[in-house]
Amino acid sequence: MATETIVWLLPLPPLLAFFLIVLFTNKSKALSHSIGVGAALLSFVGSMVVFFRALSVEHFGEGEHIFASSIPWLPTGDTFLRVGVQIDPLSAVVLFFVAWTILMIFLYSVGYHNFGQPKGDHDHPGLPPHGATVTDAHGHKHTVLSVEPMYSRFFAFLGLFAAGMYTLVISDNLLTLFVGWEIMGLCSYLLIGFWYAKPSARNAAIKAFMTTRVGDVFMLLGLAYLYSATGTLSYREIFYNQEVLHHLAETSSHVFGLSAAGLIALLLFIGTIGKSAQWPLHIWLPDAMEGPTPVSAMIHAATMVSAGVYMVIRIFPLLTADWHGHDLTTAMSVVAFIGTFTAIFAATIAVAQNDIKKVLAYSTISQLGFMISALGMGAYIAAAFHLVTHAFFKALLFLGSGSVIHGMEHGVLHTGNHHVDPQDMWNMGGLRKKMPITFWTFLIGGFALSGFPLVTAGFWSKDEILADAFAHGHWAILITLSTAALLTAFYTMRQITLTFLGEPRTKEAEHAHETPWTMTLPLAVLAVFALGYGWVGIPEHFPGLGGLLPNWFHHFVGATLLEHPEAVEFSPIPLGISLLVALGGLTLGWLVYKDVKAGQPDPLQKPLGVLYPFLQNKWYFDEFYAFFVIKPMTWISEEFSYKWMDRQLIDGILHTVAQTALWIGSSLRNYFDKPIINELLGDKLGAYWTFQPAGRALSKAQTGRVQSYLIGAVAVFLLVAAALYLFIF
Amino acid sequence: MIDASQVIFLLSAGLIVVSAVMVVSVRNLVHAALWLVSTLFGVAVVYAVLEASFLAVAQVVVYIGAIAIMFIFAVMLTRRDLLSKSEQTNANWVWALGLAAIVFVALAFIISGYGASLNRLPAAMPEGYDPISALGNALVSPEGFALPFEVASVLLLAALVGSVYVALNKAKE
Amino acid sequence: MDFINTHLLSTILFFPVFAALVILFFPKEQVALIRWTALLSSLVPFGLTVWLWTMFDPQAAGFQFEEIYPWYEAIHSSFHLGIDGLSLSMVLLTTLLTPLALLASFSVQDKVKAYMMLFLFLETGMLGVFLAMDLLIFFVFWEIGLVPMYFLINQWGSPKGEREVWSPFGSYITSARNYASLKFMVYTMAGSLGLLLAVQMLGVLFQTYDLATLVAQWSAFDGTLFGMDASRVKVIAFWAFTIAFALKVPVWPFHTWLPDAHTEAPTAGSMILAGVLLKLGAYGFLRLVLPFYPVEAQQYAGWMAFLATMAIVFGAFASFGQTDFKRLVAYSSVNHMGFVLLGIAAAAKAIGTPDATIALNGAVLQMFNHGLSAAGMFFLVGVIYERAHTRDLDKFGGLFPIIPVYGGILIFTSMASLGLPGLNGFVSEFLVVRGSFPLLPVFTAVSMLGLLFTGAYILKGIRKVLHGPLNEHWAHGEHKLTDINLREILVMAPLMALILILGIYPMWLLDVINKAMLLLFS
Amino acid sequence: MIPLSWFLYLSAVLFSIGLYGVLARKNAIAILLGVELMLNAVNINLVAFWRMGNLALMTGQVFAIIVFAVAAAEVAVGLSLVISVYRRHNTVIADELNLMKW
Repeated sequence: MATETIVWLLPLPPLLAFFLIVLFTNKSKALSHSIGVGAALLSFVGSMVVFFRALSVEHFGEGEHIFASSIPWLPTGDTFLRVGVQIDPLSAVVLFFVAWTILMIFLYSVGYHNFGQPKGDHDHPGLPPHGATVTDAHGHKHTVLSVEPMYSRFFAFLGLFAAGMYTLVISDNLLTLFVGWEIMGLCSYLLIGFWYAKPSARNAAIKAFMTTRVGDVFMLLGLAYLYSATGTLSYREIFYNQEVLHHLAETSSHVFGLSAAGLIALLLFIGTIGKSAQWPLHIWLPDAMEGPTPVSAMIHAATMVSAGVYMVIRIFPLLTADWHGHDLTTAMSVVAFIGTFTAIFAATIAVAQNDIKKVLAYSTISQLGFMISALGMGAYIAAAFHLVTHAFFKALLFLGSGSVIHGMEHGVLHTGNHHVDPQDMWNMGGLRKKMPITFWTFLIGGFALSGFPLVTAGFWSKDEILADAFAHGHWAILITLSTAALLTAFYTMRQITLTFLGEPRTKEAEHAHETPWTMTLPLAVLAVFALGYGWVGIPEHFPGLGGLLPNWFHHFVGATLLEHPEAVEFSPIPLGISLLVALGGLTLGWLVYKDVKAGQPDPLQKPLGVLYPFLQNKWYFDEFYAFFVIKPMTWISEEFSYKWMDRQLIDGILHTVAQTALWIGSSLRNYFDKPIINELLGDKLGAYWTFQPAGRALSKAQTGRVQSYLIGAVAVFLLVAAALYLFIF
Repeated sequence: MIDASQVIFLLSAGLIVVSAVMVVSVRNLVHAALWLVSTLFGVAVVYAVLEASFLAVAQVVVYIGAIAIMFIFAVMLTRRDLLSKSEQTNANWVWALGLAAIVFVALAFIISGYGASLNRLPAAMPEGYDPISALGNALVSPEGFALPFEVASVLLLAALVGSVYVALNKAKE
Repeated sequence: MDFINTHLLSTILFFPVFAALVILFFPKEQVALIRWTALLSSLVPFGLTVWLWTMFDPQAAGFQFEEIYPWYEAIHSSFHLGIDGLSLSMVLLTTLLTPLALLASFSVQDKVKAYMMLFLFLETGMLGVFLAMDLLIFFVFWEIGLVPMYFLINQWGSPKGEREVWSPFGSYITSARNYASLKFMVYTMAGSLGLLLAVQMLGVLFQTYDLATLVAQWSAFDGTLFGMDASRVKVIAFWAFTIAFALKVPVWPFHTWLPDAHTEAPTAGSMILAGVLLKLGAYGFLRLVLPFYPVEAQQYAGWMAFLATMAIVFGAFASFGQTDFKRLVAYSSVNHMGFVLLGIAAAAKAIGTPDATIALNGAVLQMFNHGLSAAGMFFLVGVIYERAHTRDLDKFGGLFPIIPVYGGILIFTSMASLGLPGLNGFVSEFLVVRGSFPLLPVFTAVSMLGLLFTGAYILKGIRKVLHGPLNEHWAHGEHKLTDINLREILVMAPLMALILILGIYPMWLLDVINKAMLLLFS
Repeated sequence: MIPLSWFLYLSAVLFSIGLYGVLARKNAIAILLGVELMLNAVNINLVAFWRMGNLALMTGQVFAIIVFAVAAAEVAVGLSLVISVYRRHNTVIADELNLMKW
């Protein structure tokens, strides 16, 4: 099959799986997950074929050396808007990690939703399963995990989500990228609100959708601007066309002194702020943890939030259109500022979270901030590299945390104490013995996130960002990101220590249990990538290791850009910083939390003082938005627009007109019609004196007999005929 | 000079007029209906005189055979009045007589007004001309009167259904 | 066959009336017979329209399948029918929605015969507007559609509703369906007054009502009239036309009849009202205002865009502020039709340019798309109203497990209404935004606020009905809700299929629209 | 050979007699009898004009036949009405059926 055909077909299996499951197989759990996983596998195989074919093409990414194909989609006057698919080096590497993580998440979901377990005793659709009571051979009753009541639906949604992500990756233009982007938005809404009967999940779903939609409408505006300025939305025709870019950079947008290119890039970037949960639109992502864990992994690591960064990487030529390699342009500074601030801001919040998934959520926000920051400084390769490695190790961490929670739920069902929150890290401890596979893989993921030197992928990618910041002299960014990296290592170690090390702090943790193979296998596979993927991007001048392996990632992805970016010169200073913050943070985390006993408060609480509740409450951003955005908007909707403007102002004017007319009418009636016309002219003159007597007299003619009428008729006829004869003919 | 056909015509005209007068004047309705039969027979003779043979036969078969008989049946079904020997004309009969007379005078006046042109005599039938087949063709050919003919048949059907419906004895009432 | 070939448009136009007359002779107890006759006979115009579609040549300029009969020769009006890509797509929408609305009306129990007959008359009224090529005929059909709709709302509207009529002189409570039907009637009639005057002026001036001739002569006209300069007269006539159509669209601030009428109308009435009747106004803009008054439209494009933006933004806000499900959907129509007008305003600003063509494509496609999704939404509201006898969002909650199929369909249709890419609404909204952004950047940017709130109210609807803890009231006993039944699914299925098809491959429709726009406005 | 005017006078006489019957008779059936007479008068005219005019034009005869059909229909409906009325009101006297009286 031609590679282009395969590329076209990539989103199809999961999409078909969605329709098949929704329409036909939703009653059968086994059939549904077979279709779902099978579809993911098909797309995975296709993606791998495409990826390895891409590797075998020489000078892949330069000029026409890509896989591309397009069709006309929308007629626009005399021209067509064409849409199509394209695989260039950037989309190839993204496709690679997307395919892997999606497949792993599909597989993981089978175990996570307790396939094969009995139906729950009191489970309802829309609520997480509560467990089922079974009687074993000896007559003892056990409470075990029960299967998710909406199991099939979950796979349908995952399928649609995967279809959206594949669409986004293979697009050759921003419009279909936006299509995939929004389909994922819908799926994230559906999946976060998967347990929709929980008010918290329901609200989180709406929050996610609406917050990202804020970004999306700006992005749509950006698309419209870009399209009207260039007449196309295709990557090739805009981002790989110096003339167009130059023209856009020269044109003023009349807004804040930005060039057209800068404004478009910023408008599109606002879409990313929403989608990748950057400050100030980050608020949805932590709440999105209400969804089942595979969803969190899917949305927060592998696909959706990555899509935001992917888009900025795509529009990088536009963002940097009027950049000459030295001082950052306004647009770039904005991007860099948002990214850097988000990185540190989210890291501080993560330090004070107790929920195992919330820590990861803030960590994701923070890591995405790293990438955005890198893009803002012009570090294209570093951002792309971190995007890929992060996707692997963050998916691993999320799935690992899901495994932990699953194990804890086992313990909760065993003790029957449902007040114990299986997600609270303070209820855990000592799980390394109970769940060894989960522990080791989580450890790998955590170390990758912290940037543990040399062996983990996270080290290489994060180091590259810091090196870029150093090389171009962005000191503020360098310091901030280093601090954020230190915090990252610290809270990661805090999480690992609290969860896995030490002694169990609750009975539930003692009875936790390792999860089935469908869950641990994905962990193991992702762990391999979390370690190994860094090796494809080792800088050439790195002492000792540099040059052993070629810096494949840099060469391959670098070919995506028109001007291949230069690798930054090696310097020991950022490397030293990297080592220091990673190892320092990890050590610190271990030291602070290694001896935490059950019931003991967070050791940080005392030294941080009032700062601790401030961090724990996420800098009070939710409250800020509730008061300054949601409340006024609700007021405008309910009171101003509807009650005041429509009901009172507009309808009031109408009713006033109507009542005035009524008043005029009733006055005429009461003071003219009734006394003069009706009574005087009508009743007296007309009716009483004239018509009534006449009527009475004439009524005698109404005999009711047919023949007398007939006689009258014949007589009149004769008269008329005679008259006609006499006077006319 | 009076030829044979004129004799026949005058005889039948006399029959028609006398019977018609009897139809509208006798008290017994059965008799009136029988006088109608006689009138219609006279008319059939007139048709024959006019060489409209099909109509003459149809007049006998349809009018006398069906319609007049139907009248007799109806008269017998409403028997109470059949037995009544009271006055059979209403209070306005003088007016009616006057009007009928005026109508006759007016018609006669109009007819006489045409004068000599009405003294025209019938032309002889052309050789080989068959008025019955001509009538048949006229009734069924699309250039002729097929559509009115069909409409008339629909009318008959409607009348049939309608009269059955109207006369139906609704047991529940 | 020959007859149908040469009289295709009049057959489509008058078949519903013919069917209504047949139904007139059915005994009124034979409810099933009446329903099925109405449904099957409304499928005939649909089938003929599909046939028409296959024979239609989008490349050809001018009108096709023209039919012309003498009608009112004394004032030079003739019964002139014709079709181009614009009217064809609207006719398709009308003939598609009417059978669905009739199928949706199978649950109507009261005065079925009159209901079905009115509905078929309504179809002819709407089709007449789209097919008329004579200004007077256009006006006649424009008014005809009003009467059946009035009775549908007044007689078959929700019987219990009450409406507070507020004015500075005091307020009182009245029957909601009377209020709504009267408001609908009076509003439209008020707009028609100016329209009628302007139409008469044109007819008297040029001794013809033929659209094509009038367009040519009127734009060339520059004498004096009524002692006024031609340009002045044109401005006045422009506003007469614009207000009449703006009332029907409806454009802020003339929109307040819409939530009342939509809310009180019977389900199928709302479907047609939102699906087709609103399009009459937008169609009037495209067929009459832009060709007749290109200069004036350009001059006042900013104002039109302002009103459109207000409709988009405040429609969305007001929709979000509702607790009545149907009213929420009704306000969403204001919001969506605002995009149609925004596209038209943008096109008016720079008629003939590629941007304008894109905006017009978007506007027409949005008309079609809104017809599908709004009809679907109203129907779904009707489905749940028939079961629960309430539309109060606060009384629902967590119904998804009880009515899963309904829930899925509701989410799907809501997403179409929200403009989710991959479904139809997105394509048209994108085209409108794309077309109007370069011409009216500020208004387009502000209208994005409306787009944002579109999401808010759609999600509010889903949240209040389907999600959240289950309201046990609906789960057991006599109030137990039943899931959507087969007939209702059959109503939704064609709509959903078209929503999906138009979202993924809009070319088949957009191509016809695009060519029509190019031929009309360049 | 009979001139046209004879038929016309005969028809006029018959028509007038029929008219008198319709106007004067009390019994509804008798009224219908009068109507029959009038119809026959008309038919005589039609046939006579056919005979005196162009023989190839069959309009006169065809008309007469259609009058036959109309007469049959009229009698059928009329008599059924009479019977129906008789059942309800137990009378066929036209004067007594004056429900329409003011």
